[in-house]
Amino acid sequence: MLSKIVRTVANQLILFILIFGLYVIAHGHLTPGGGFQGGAVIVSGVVMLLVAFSSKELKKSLRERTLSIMESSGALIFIGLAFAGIGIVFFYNFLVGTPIFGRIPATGPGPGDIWTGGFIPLMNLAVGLKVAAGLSAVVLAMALFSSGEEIEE
Amino acid sequence: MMEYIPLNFPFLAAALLVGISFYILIFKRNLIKLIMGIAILASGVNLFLVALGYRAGGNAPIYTDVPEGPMVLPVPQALTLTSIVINVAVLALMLTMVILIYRHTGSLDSEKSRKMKG
Amino acid sequence: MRQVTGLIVLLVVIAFLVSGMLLFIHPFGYPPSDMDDYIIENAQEETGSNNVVTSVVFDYRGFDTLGEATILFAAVTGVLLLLRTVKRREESS
Amino acid sequence: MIESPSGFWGPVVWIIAAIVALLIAYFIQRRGEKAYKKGVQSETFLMGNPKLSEGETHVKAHNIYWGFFEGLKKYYVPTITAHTGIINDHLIWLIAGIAIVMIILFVAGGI
Amino acid sequence: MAALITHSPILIIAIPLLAAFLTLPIGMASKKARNALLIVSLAFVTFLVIILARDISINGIHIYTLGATSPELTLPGGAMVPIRIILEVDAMSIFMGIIWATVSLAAAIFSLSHMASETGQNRFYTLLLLMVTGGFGMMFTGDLFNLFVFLEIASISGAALIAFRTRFADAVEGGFKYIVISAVAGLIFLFGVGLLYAQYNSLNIGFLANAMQYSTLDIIALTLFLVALTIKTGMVPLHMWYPDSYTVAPANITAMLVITSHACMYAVFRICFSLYGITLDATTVGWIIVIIGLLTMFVGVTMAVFQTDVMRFMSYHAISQMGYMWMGVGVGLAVLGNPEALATYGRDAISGGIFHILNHAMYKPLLFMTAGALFHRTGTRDLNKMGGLGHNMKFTLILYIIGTLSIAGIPPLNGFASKFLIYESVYQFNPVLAVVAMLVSIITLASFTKAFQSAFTGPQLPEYKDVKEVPKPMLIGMGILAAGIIFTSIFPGLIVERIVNPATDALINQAAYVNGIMGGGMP
Repeated sequence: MLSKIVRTVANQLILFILIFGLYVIAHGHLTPGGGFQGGAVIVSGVVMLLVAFSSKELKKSLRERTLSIMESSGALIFIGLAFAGIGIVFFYNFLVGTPIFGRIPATGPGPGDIWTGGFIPLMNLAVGLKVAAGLSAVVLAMALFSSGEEIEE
Repeated sequence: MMEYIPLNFPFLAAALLVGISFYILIFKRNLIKLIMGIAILASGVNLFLVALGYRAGGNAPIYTDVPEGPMVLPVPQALTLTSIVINVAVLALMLTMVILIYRHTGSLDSEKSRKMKG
Repeated sequence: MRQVTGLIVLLVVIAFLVSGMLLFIHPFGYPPSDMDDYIIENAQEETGSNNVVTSVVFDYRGFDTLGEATILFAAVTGVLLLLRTVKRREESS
Repeated sequence: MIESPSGFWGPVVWIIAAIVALLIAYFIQRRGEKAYKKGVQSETFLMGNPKLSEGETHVKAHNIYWGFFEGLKKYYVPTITAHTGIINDHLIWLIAGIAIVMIILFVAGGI
Repeated sequence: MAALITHSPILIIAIPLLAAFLTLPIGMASKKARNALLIVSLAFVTFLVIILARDISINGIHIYTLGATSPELTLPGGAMVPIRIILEVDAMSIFMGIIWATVSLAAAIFSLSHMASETGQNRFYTLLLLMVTGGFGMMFTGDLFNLFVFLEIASISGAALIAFRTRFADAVEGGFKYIVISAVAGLIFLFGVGLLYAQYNSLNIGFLANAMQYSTLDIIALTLFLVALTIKTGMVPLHMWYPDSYTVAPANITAMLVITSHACMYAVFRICFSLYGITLDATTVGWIIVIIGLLTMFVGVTMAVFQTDVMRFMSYHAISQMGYMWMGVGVGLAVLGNPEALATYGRDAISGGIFHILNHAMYKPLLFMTAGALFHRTGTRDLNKMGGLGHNMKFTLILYIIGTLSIAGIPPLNGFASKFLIYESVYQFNPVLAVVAMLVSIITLASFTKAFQSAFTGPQLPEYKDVKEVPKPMLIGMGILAAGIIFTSIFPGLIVERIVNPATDALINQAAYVNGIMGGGMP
């Protein structure tokens, strides 16, 4: 556990890191970025919390069981979206042309439109959830293990 | 358009990174250094992949407010992204195992921490 | 002995790789691009996404991404599996 | 039935042959000594020495084929020393393999 | 049913994946439901593999384009390049698929009671299912980068499973060696993929085979592929990590790891025959494979005689048996450019090598599982400490004898049938090779006799007086494989005719593989 200044700053900063991560995830189909990158940004916030507070402290609010379930559900959403197109072909982009995320942008350079991309934004969200939960579970588990704490099954 | 580069410097750099990592893999006995060597090998391969897709004077392949001009190839970038994530996963697992090896044997040296031979 | 052998094979491999990179590969910045040109031209229509890299990652090569997510899942599962607690292990064995 | 360039293989013939051989063996065994005494003849007899306990009569794994290893010492000692079990050595072999195969392929390809 | 067959390539890969993602949430709720999910999903996959195999034997190569508007659409919109990832399942792929489905089902049933006393079972089964996915992906994919991805899935889950018994220091060491070798081999493989992509701007095996010129960069890439994949199969002299890793894993995982190494072997065949094919300098590569195969055979078996750890002993035998396959297929590869020799003995040599894969994939997992059964009851892997176990473990004894006779090539068991094909055809290529192969077979029998003598025979040791027979699920798992061995022994002609020869022809016939993607664009 570090000094009070560090902890206070970390408390304030985590919000911005989370928002930035979510922005990167949500705009993955328009700007550089995507699920993996945004998830990694969020995990960097978790690592910051881990440094500022101790792993023991963090364990109270961030349980590994929850993280595991979050990760599994992210993976399930991803593979479920892939399965949803199996009426035609596995991984068929079935949302293009429908009201949800279905608009097709004009060919060539142009301003982005958030309601485009078919299932890509949804997959970005699923992957972001998965990466954030999974990598934070890894970091947390390593910190807990090296400090001799018990890790949940 | 950029000038033509006579030597393929990025490819050369990738090959040299691979060479450096091979040097580490052969000569460094410390397990953490070994893992660093694998990370450098991964960087070399990733640099090679991403350099394959560069087109002289190209823009990033994102249509949102892109200036006029050719675009660099998107597929190598996607491959690099995949490869980076794979390497993160592998490194996490390797580091975990090194932690456990250190717990069991009290040594990070690849010769002293080995139990099996022959 | 080990040092000398190691150095020799290292130099041979580096020599092959460097010569391959210098002499035989396409000039940097001018790659062959049949597949990628098709993707750059058609990505907006087919996937509706402005970011071509994302459309490659999640649509054209989406199966690779599923595999990649699976690898991450496997690694996380593996790490949590290997770092099971010492206490509970002793009880069972 | 498998056909090969210079022969064939059918397991059924072999199974029939094995059954015939077993029957012959059974008949020979039936013609044997009927006055076999269980208590006396199944005892371990070791040159008149006192009887060993049960665990000691079992030949341990590392004693089997001892002569084979003694005779082939010239082959076994360097081979076993080469299996160091150090991860770096495995990787040296990997990189050496790349070097050797590359040289062979380039020499054979005439480049 | 037609839709099921159309989608079966992807379902075979995706169903274990879905089950793996579901294992953790379900396993937290109920153990029984988790075990049922495991077995049901694997059994369903086996069913799908069988119906797909039937379809392939009737209709030929099965193509599945992921994400296109129809599964057969490989070249969309007038493009001359395949854009998307394509799964291409031919007779050789489905041959490997049948093996993998059977062995993984048997291993899963075996692990139900073998693992019953361990902690962390939810994650164990998750990783087991992921490994199944990785193996199927490697076998079915027609895309080089996708092959790399699935190779990594199989390696990572395999490494974590090898190190599963973290209470032993050597288990973690074996897992670490496996993951380091896999990571380095995977990255070298990826470098080779990059070299091919740089020249032809594609990742599809069929397209690359069509455009292949065997330039200097192609030769470098070929070297990287060969070495990276052969180290994963444990070819001498790149085998030294192999016994270390395979020894310490739980026996059911070792049984599955054997098949993942066969999958890497399959990838080598795919690269040599289908990717490089006619442009390949087949004689040189064939001879390299033959000579290293010979070395693999001999060093593997002589090292095995020396071992006293039962799992390590069997790992060295696994290495040694791989030599037969390399030799058979290597002889076929060496005469690939010579149609006359190929027809006389080359095709039979390849058939022998491939048939030996099938046999090895049945008896080696069976033997590893019997070793696991011994470990389950005695708690040790050291043959010096065992003895007299045949008195109490009668079924294990019988299964062990079946496996031993099969691996040593004693007629009429199936090991002999494939070795017979190899001897006969290799003898016509070069008699020395066949003689060494027979010698290795003799030493194999001798060393298995040693293990049999020290583990099962002899008087009952006092410390193992109340050892019991292993539980039923373990016996069922082993029994599936033993039944396969007996079936193959009695009907070798049927198996060779229906399964092995189509696989051989699929390997040799590069044009058919390319046509599957390019629709008749073969030069």
